[in-house]
Amino acid sequence: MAPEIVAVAELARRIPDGASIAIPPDYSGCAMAVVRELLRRPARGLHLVGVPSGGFQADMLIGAGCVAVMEAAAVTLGEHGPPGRFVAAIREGAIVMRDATCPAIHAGLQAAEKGIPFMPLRGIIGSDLLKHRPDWQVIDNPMAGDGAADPIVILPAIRPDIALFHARAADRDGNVWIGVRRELMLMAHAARRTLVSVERIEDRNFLADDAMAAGTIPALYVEAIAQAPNGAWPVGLAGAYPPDEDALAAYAGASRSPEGFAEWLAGALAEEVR
Amino acid sequence: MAPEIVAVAELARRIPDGASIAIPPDYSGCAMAVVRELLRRPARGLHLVGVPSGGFQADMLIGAGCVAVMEAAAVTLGEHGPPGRFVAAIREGAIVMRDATCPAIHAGLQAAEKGIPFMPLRGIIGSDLLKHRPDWQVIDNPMAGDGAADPIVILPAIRPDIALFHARAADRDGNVWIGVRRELMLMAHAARRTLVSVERIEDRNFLADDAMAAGTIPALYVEAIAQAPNGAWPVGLAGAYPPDEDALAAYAGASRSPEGFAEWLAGALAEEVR
Amino acid sequence: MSVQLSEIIIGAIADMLDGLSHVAVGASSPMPGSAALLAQARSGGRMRVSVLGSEEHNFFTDGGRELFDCAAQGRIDAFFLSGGQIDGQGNINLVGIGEYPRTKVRFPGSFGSAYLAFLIPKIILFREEHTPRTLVEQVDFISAPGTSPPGVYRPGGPHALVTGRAVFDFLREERRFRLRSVHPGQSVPEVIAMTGFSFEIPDTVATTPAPQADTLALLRGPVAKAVAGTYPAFAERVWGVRAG
Amino acid sequence: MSVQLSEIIIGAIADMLDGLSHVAVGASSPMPGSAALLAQARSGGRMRVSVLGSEEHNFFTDGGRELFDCAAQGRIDAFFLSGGQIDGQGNINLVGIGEYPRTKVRFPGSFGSAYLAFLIPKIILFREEHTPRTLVEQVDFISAPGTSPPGVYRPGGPHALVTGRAVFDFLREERRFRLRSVHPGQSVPEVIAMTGFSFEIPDTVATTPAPQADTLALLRGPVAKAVAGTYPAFAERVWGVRAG
Repeated sequence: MAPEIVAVAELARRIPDGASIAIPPDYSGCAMAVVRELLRRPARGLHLVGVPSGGFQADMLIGAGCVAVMEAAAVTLGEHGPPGRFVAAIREGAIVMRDATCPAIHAGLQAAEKGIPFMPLRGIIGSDLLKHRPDWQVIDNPMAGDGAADPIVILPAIRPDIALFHARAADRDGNVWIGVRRELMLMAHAARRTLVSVERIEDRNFLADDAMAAGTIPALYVEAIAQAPNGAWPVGLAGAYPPDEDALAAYAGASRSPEGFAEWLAGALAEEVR
Repeated sequence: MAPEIVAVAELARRIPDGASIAIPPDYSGCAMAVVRELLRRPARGLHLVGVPSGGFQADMLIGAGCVAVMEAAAVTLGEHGPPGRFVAAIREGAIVMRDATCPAIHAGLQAAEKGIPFMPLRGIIGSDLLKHRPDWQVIDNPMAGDGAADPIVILPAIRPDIALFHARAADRDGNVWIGVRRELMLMAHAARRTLVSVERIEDRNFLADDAMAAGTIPALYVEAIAQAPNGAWPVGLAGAYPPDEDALAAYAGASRSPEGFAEWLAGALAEEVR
Repeated sequence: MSVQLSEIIIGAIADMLDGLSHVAVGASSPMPGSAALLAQARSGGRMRVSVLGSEEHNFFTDGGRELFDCAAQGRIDAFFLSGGQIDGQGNINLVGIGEYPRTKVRFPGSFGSAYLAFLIPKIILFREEHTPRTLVEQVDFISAPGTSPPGVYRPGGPHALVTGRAVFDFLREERRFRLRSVHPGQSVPEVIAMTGFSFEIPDTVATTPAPQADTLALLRGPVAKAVAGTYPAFAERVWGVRAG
Repeated sequence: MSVQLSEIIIGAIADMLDGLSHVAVGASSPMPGSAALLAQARSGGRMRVSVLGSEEHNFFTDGGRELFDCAAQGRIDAFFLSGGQIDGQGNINLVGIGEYPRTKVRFPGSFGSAYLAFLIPKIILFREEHTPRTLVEQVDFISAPGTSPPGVYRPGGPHALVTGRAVFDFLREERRFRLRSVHPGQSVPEVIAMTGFSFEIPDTVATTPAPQADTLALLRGPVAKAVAGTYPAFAERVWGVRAG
């Protein structure tokens, strides 16, 4: 069954409150138009998994009270300074933060991709991250030679309910081209359901084209696609359009106070309706 | 440091006797011209790792006495019937066969790619493969809930000395385009050294091209490249030229007796010199 | 044109696939492949069929591991396995006959069987040759076991065995086969004689039915054409059809 | 044009990188990035520099995980880490100040530090702000520990700490820093006063040297241009150079 082509609002409707959602960092293809629909609803109780970090979309969703749990190696607005709503939510204890390290997020998703319950990973031992992640364990490497102890961390599989991202193009069969952004493919493999917004839908089949196929997520993994031109605005989409630095700076400034955020949110939702 | 561009014979010289070598199956890009140089030497004591199976090149190398250990999920000449030299070597105990299953080979390489000592994998328990692979273990899943026993296989990392394959093209900076043949990328990541023959070297940079980059192994992983037009003959190269079924049938027939193989080998090496 | 045995077998397999979302087939399995393409045609596009090694019906872009990862994710509903030997407990042997490792007869190897037989819900065992040589009491080497003890993670396993003579259901609880039907021209005693393992025999054993007229039309029309794209020699032999 | 402090710092870092095969840098690290590009220019093309997030100097094609896998494979020789706090045992804190999780001050998070600090042989800690606020006796949260007990797999770890005032070597055995040099205009007592942790002070402490004339020419010429491609604001501020 080919993925359904739906409206942006419908893509957002398919994300139930309480869902765990894998989202990419700002540079990798963020479904910002869909996120605005989640802000409008507003969604509640989401468990965001930053792959491996959260950016503007995470801060916005946190600000609008959509997020119960944030799992990521970092939450950052990059050059634009502290993510105000995230920082406030941490200070107020309004969200549960599950701090991780980038490769642990990737490894957990890879475990889900392979259908294995856990993945071993080097490093991490002695980091306070481990103290605060009761779901991470240290075991003795069963394959260590000559009985020497070799402690190693094992991480549980991360199987998000939903992978949500924005890509340059889908084809008529629902295959999605992501180029070198393989973390999006990992997300699609690991998640139960994958919802994608795209700049455009092309009337061809990417898998029939040698060069395109290499950077394509097969339709098999994709539940629904919405066409959303400029759908990654304001964070930008590599190879298509740059970040809108003015809009990002405006958001970052607004995020530093509840009032500023409320005003930004009202404006953002009003704009979308136009 | 960019990969060196060398002759086919030099690529073969860089493979020392006794090396473990990851090789692709017949349909994925086999460096047959390099293999003929190994037959000519002849190489000795090689440990071949079929990713995940061995085909014509494996049978040829076994026939010429180059192989000490064959690790693979299968050795097959496909439609062309039994691999004569492999079957004879098994019967005579001339090689050590380390039987595996396809996903175990991939998982072992992924463990090497991630620098972890082992990878868990579902399935396999109760297969006789496990009896004959003392390097594979069954442990209790440390993350099983409510103390329920959950046995799971763990496989040691497979880190080959060398990954050897043939691809459509390299660029002037030594990046190698493999398209959807991602197992070649996994081999290059997992192996200590990667040696590649290619149909052609293009005067551009694949990483600068969005579509090409997605299917490209960065030069970082590649030690040396040899230009070898038609270098996958006779097994063929997807997207470039088909298998030479006559030559394959002739080999398969010859492989079924020592005399037949010796005659085939003499002919193959003589041809190469022309 | 009278109904051919191949068509009956293809129809029997296709009936097992109706309603599934994703069926995967090995490249060198023309009858299972034809059955999958037939079931797909009957599904009105709702079924996805992946033919490994085919250019046209291969949707994978993450290398050799993707089929296996995809199976572990629960995204493949049915797959086909064969065996140099298949025994009465549903164990299959793809390695060799005689004492391992220096087997007298060596088969290619276990491929993905030791994994896929655990993870794909509906494993259909297919072996055209139905003799005491292929269907044995006990395999010499277990590539993939038919069943697993409780506690072993195993969402999948054998569902049926289809041969050139008959169709068996696999009973996971009882760890044995039950004869479902014999193909036209075969008798139950003949099947018993040609089977090296014992199996359950119900009071009445049907004859494997010929496909319905509409299915047959579909099979000989668009499906045969699709089959020719992936299995040209087979399509030409059975239907005289060449890839268009 | 007189030598700028930035150039001295860049030169000091570049000296630590000479002879390496592959140096990786985060996208938001203009001084370490400039140092890596300078060392690359001096290497005559033998050094590879990966700048994460850069289009031009990013050689990865396997998604977000590749940097980490590549490090674990032993293919990255040096990397830079910073910290909201860095303590005298080489621990870094990228998470926050105050009691976790409801820290008074929250930094973005640990990113890859808890991993890369273990696996990359030469970790250079870089923090321009050198005050008792950033260089502390003990970090409030250990994102990555400076050292590990014997038996913990750890081919990598901190090698040096470079700040806006000084260069320290990290002594892994002693688990502490040793002052190597102070930048022009800084004194040892001043550095002691501005450092929240105790450290080893050798009998003579050099002044961090200005780059040699040929290095400086390289830095202000082709390297500045390359820097401008990845760190435009920085290149313009330090050298008035715009990306070509």
